[in-house]
Amino acid sequence: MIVKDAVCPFCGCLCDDIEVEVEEGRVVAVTNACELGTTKFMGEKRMKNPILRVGDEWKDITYDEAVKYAADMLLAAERPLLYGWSGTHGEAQCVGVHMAELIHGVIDNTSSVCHGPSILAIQEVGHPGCTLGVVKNRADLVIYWGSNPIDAHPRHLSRYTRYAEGFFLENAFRDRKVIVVDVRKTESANIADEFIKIRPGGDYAVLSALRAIVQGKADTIPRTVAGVTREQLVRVANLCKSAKFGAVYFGLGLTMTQGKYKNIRNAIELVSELSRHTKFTISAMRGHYNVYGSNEVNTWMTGYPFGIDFSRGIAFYNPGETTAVDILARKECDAALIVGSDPAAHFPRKCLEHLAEIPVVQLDPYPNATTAFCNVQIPVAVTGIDAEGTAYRMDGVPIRTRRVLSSDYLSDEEVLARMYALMQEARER
Amino acid sequence: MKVTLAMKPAAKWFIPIEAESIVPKNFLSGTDLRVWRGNRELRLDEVFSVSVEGDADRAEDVEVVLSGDTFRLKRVGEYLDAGKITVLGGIGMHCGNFMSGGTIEIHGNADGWLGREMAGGTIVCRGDAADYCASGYRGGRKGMKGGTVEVFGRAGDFLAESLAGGTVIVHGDAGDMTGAEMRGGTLVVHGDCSRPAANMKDGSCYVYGTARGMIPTFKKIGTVQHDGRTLIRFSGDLANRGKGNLFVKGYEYLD
Amino acid sequence: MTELLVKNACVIDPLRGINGETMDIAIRDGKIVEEVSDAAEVIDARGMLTLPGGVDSHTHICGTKVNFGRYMSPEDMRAGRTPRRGAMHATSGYSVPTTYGNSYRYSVMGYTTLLEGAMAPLEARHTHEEFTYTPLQDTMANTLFDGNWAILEAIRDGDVKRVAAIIAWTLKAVKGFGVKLTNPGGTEAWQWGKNVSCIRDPVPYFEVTPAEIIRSIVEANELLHLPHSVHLHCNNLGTPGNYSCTLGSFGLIPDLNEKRQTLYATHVQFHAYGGSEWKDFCSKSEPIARFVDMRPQIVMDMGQVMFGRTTTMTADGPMEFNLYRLHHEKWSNHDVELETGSGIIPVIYRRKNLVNSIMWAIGLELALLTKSPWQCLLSTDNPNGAPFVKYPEIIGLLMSKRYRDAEFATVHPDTESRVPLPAIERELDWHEIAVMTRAGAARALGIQDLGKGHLAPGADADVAIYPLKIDEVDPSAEYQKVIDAFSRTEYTIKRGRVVARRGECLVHGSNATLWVAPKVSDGYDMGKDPDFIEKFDRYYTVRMSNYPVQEEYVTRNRRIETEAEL
Amino acid sequence: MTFLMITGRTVNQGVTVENKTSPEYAAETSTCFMHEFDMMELGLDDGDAVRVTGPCGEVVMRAAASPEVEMGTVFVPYGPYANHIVAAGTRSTGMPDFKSHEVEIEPADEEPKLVHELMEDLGGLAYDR
Repeated sequence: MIVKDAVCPFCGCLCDDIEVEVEEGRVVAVTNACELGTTKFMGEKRMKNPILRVGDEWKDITYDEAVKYAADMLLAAERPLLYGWSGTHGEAQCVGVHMAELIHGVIDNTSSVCHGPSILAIQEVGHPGCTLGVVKNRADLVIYWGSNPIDAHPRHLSRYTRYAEGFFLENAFRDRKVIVVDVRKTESANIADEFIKIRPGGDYAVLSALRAIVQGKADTIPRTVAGVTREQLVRVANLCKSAKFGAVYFGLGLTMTQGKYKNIRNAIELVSELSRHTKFTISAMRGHYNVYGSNEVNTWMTGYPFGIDFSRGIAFYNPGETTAVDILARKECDAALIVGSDPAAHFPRKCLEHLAEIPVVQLDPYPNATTAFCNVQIPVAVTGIDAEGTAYRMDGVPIRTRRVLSSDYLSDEEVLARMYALMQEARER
Repeated sequence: MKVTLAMKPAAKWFIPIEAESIVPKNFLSGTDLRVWRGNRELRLDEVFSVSVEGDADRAEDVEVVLSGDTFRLKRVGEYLDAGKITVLGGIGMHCGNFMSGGTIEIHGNADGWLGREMAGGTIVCRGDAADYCASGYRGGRKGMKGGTVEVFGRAGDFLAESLAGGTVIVHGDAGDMTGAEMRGGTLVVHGDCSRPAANMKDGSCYVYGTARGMIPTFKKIGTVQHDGRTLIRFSGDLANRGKGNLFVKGYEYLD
Repeated sequence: MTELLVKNACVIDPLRGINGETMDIAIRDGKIVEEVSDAAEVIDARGMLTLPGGVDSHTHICGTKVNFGRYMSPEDMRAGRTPRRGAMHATSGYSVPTTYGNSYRYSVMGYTTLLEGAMAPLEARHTHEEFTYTPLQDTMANTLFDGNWAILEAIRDGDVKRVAAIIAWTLKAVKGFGVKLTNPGGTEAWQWGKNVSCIRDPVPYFEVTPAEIIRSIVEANELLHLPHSVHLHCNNLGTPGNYSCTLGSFGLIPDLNEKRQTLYATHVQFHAYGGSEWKDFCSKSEPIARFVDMRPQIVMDMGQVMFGRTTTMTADGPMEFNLYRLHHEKWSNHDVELETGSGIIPVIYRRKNLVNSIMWAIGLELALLTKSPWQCLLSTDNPNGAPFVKYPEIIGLLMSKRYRDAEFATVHPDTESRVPLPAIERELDWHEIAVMTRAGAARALGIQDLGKGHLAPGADADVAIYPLKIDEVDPSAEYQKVIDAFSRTEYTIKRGRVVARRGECLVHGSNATLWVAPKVSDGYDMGKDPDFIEKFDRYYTVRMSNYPVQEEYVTRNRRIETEAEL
Repeated sequence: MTFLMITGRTVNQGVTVENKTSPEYAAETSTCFMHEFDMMELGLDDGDAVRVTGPCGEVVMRAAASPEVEMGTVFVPYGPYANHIVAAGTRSTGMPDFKSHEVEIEPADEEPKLVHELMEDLGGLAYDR
C-alpha cells in the first residue's frame, strides 16, 4: 500500500508531500522526504509494553497499571512538571493543559530550549512574518541567520527558498539572493551568495549596526563590528533595502547565544526598520515537529505559549522561573511527566540529577535517554505514523497528519485521556 | 511592632514557597496568614515560627524580620506600600515586586526579579542580586518606574531592563545586557558590566568600570566630570532612535 | 427527552414582532416548542427581560491572528486570570482572552452565537480547533477572499461564475460560513509592502481594482445563494477623509436579495472619518447614516471604540503597519500565501486624545443616526474598538442621553466642534437594542431560518434572561442598572440547558459550527478543474489533498447546503 | 587548551536522534569537531579520544577535524555528551548557554562512554531490551 501526501513528523517544515510505502505493517520505502524524515518513518525497535522500575530492575506492567501509577504520582505531587509536548499532536497537548490545570502543575514545552527566546522577543516587539509560500513566490532575498537548513531543515531550501520555483520569480535560482550569517562556515553558507561571518556572541552588535546603517547612520559605526567590516555591513544593508521582498529565517544560533532573546528582538527590529523601505519578513526556523503547535495550543488554552505554572490555580508565566531547565536545575519540582521529547538527551546534567531523584513517567514509543530516569515508561503510537492528529508548521499553518500504519499502540491522547479521567475522578471524590 | 518569622525546616525544602502575604500591613490584623508551597496552601505557622513583639496601628510602624533558609521564599513584600521588611539571610524571587513605598533590607543575596515593576520605596540588598533586578515583566513596555534599589554586591544579567524611572545603584559588577531597553531613570554600576544600555530610548546609565562588548551604535560625545570621575559620554542607542545618555569609565567593542 | 419551561418571561422577540409580552417559553431537546409536559423543569423568570440568545455578527475570537494576539501579549494575559472552578476551566486575558475566557464571558452576557470575522482559508483548521474550545456558543467563520489569486485572475478575465465556483469550493473545503473581504486588493498589494488607496486603485500585477473585486464577489455571492451577504471591511480603514471611499464602496452595491441585505459593511466607525489629515479629523457619520437610510441593501455594524487598552487585529496588514508607525508599539504581521494577510498591534484609546474621542463619538452616532436598528448592529469589532465585555456600557450609552452627556464631559474638549453627537437626542429603546444585538444580527447573517435570533417554535432554545424589569427601570436615568443587567444574565440558556447563571458557567458545553456547502454542477467543481489544480500544486506550500478541513474538527456539524446557479 | 564550545544540530544527529540507544547516535553526539591546527597542537588524529572539561564536569569524546570550525572553537552535535558538561544556568531566560561555553580539551586515553552509561553516572538505570 502507498500512502500519498503523508505529513513528515520530523521537523517544523511538516513537508506534506511524502509518499510512504507500507507492507505487512512496516514502512518499506519513503519518497520525497529528506534523510531525517525517511529515518523517522522507517524507525524500529519500539518498546513493547509499559515498564516499571523496581530497584535496579525493569518490570513489565499493564497499561492500566502504568496509567494509574502516573495519575497517583501527579495527584500526590506538590509541584509536578509536565514537560515535552513538541513530539505529539494538538489533541494530546490539550489534555495535557487540562491536566496541569486540574492538578495545579507546571506545563512547559520544548520551546523553552529552542525558540522560547524568540517568543520572549516577539512578546516585546511583535513579529512581522508570513507563511512559507509567500516567501517561495515572492522573496528575492533570503537571509539565514544563525540557522543551518542543510543540517536541520534539509528541504527548506528546495521547497521555499534557494531552489524553489516562485510565481513572481522568472528564474528563482538566479533571481533570488541568499545570505548566510553564522559564526562558522556551515554547509548552508557554501550555497549562499554572501556569507557574513560573525565572531561568537557578536550577533547583537551586528544587528544594531545594520539598523543604524539602514537609518543612514553608517558614519557612527566602528570599522569592524564583531569581525564584520563596515563595508560589508553597508553592502548588506543596501542589498536589503533594494530587495523587493526580503525574508529572514533565524535559528538557534541567535536564541542560544549570549543575550538570548535580545538577539531576536534586535533582528525583529531590523526587519521592522526595513519594512519602512521595502517588504521584509522574519520567521523562526522551528525545529522539532509540532513544537509550534504546542505554543498555539497552550496559548489559546492558558494565554501563554510555554512555561505555565498553575500552582496557584491561575496561569502564571515567567520563563526563567517557570521553564523546565530552571525548575529541574533548581530542584523545584517533585514529579515529572514527560511526553513527546527526551530531556535527558537535551538538558544539562544538573537537570538530570534531579530527574533521578523524583518520580518520572514518560510517554514515548522508543527507549530513549530519559528512559533511564523513568519510574514508568508507557510506549505509545508514533504521532504522525500510527496516530493521526493536528500539527502546526513553523509558519503557523495547521496540518492534519495522516496515519500511515495501523498498530495496537494507544496514542498519546488516549493514554493521557485515561490518566486525566482517573485524576478527575479522584479530585471529585 | 516587630514580627519575626523564622523558617522551619521542611521535608521538601526545595519546593518554592510563595508568600506574597508577607507584607507589614497584613500583620496589623494578626498572623493568621496563608502561604503556598507549590500547590499546597499552608498556614504561616506551618512554615515559620512566628513571634510578635509590641503592637502597631499602621503599617509604617511594622517591621517584619525573616530568618532562616529563606532563599526559596518568593514574592515577599509584593505590593509593599509602607513599613519595613528585613531579611537576615537570602531571599527568593520577586521580592518587592510592584512595591510603592516602605523599605526592604536584605542582608544576604536576592534571587531574580528583585523589585520588578516597582514604583516607589527603597530596596537595599547587602549581598548579590540575581538576574532581572529592578526590571519589567515579560512583554511589558515599562520596567521599574520609581523608588530606589541599591545592591552592595554584584547584579546578574538584564539589570534594570526597561527601566523607566527611579534609581538603581549596584556597587559591584553587573552582568550582560545591563540596562537594556532603558527609557528613563538612572542606573549606576560601580564595577564592570557587559553591553550596557543596549537599545536604550532615554534615561542615564553610568558605568564606573569598563563596559565590555560596547554596543556599536552609541555616538561618542566627549568626556564629562561626574562625582570626581572622568567619564566618557555617549548618546544613543542610535539603532533605536534613542536619546539616552551612557557614561562609561572605559569601554571595549567586540570588534 | 429533556424539557424546560421558562415562565413569566417578559419577551422581546423582534423577528416575531413580540415587544415586551409576558409569556412562557417551552423547550424540548434543545428546541423551542409550543408546549411541554408537566414533567418539565421550570424556571420562573418573574417578569424579567427575556431575549433570544445574543448573536454577535462580527467578532474576533478564534484563529491564527487572534491567537497571535494572545501569544505576543503576556501583559494582557495577566489581567483577568481566573482559576479552574466547577465546570469552568482557568481563563486568562483582558482584550484577547483565552478561548474559555471568551466563551464564559460571552455566555454570562447572554450571547449564544458568534461569527468569527476573519478566517484565512489556509489556516482554517486552526479557527475550527479554537471553536471546539469555545464551548458555550455556536460559531461560524467568515472566510477571507480579498487577495485570493484564483479569484483575482477570474475577475480579471471577467468570469463571475468562476469566481463563484472558487468561493464554493473554498467555503466547502474550509468549512467557512460567509464571504469576507478585508481591504480588497490591499492585502495582496501589502505582500509587496504596498496598499491600494481606494476602490479605483489597481492591484499590482493582477490589474483589477477593489471596485471590480467588490462587485464581482457580491454577484458571485448571490449566485451561490449563501445565507449571508458579502461581508466587507472597506479599503482605507482608519484614515482621515475615508468616508468618501466608504460611500463609493456602498454605491457599488445593487439590491440583489429580497430576504436580507446585499452588503454587510463591518466596523463602519473606522470608515466614517472626515478631514484631510489628523489635524482636521472629524466625524462623517451623518452622510454615512443618510446614505444607508436610503439603501435597504446595506447593513452595517458600529465598530464602537471604548476608552482603555485593547489589541487591534485585522486581516488589513498595511493598516496595522501604519498604526505601528503612529504608536511605535509592538507590531505583528502575518501574510498568507495566495490569500490574504493580517496585522496586530496593541493600542490604548484615551479620553484625552482628540482623535480617540472623535472615534468614540462616531460609533455612537452611526447607531443613533441610522433610522432602522436593523441596519446598524452593535459591535466593537471585538477587540479592535474595545473588548466585547464593553457591550453593556455601549447599550447604556445608546439608551441614555444623560449617560452620553456625562461621558462627553470627560473627553477631549475639542471633540464638540468635530462631531454631531452632543446634538443627538435619540435614546434607543429595549426593542431596538434587541434588534441590534440578536434579531438584526441573525437576519443579517441569514441564520434566522436556522433557528437563530428568535424564539419561534422550532428555533434553537438559546435564551437570555436579564435581571431587569423593563417597566420598572428608566434606562435614560438608571443606565447603571441597564449596564449591570446586560453584564450578567440571570440565566443564559443554550440549546435548552442553563449554561450560565448570575455570572457562573455551569456546564462544559459543546459548540456547533455552522458552515456552508454550495452545490454546484460538475463543470464548476474546482476540485476537478485542471488549471485550478495545477496552480494550487505549484504555488501553495500544502498539498491540495491536505487543504480541506476534515470532519474531525467540527464537534457539532451544521452543514448548510445551498443550490448555486452554477 | 581552552576552547569555545558551540553545540548544534547535524544531519547525522537528526537521523539517529530517534534511536538514542544506538551506537550511531552515541558516535555522532560524542564527536568533537575541531580545527585541524588545534588538533595538531594537541597531537590528535581523527578519532582520538579527548577529555572535554566544562563548567559542570568532564566527558570523553572523539576528536574529528572539520573545515567548518574556527581555530579556538569546537563544535559538538547537540546531545547527551555536550550536555554532560553544559551549565544549567539560563540567565533566567529558560535557555541554557548551549552555544557559548568555555571548555578545556586534552587528549584522553579512555573510550567515550555509551549514552546509557552517562545516564547511569547521573543516577539513571539503563533499559536494554
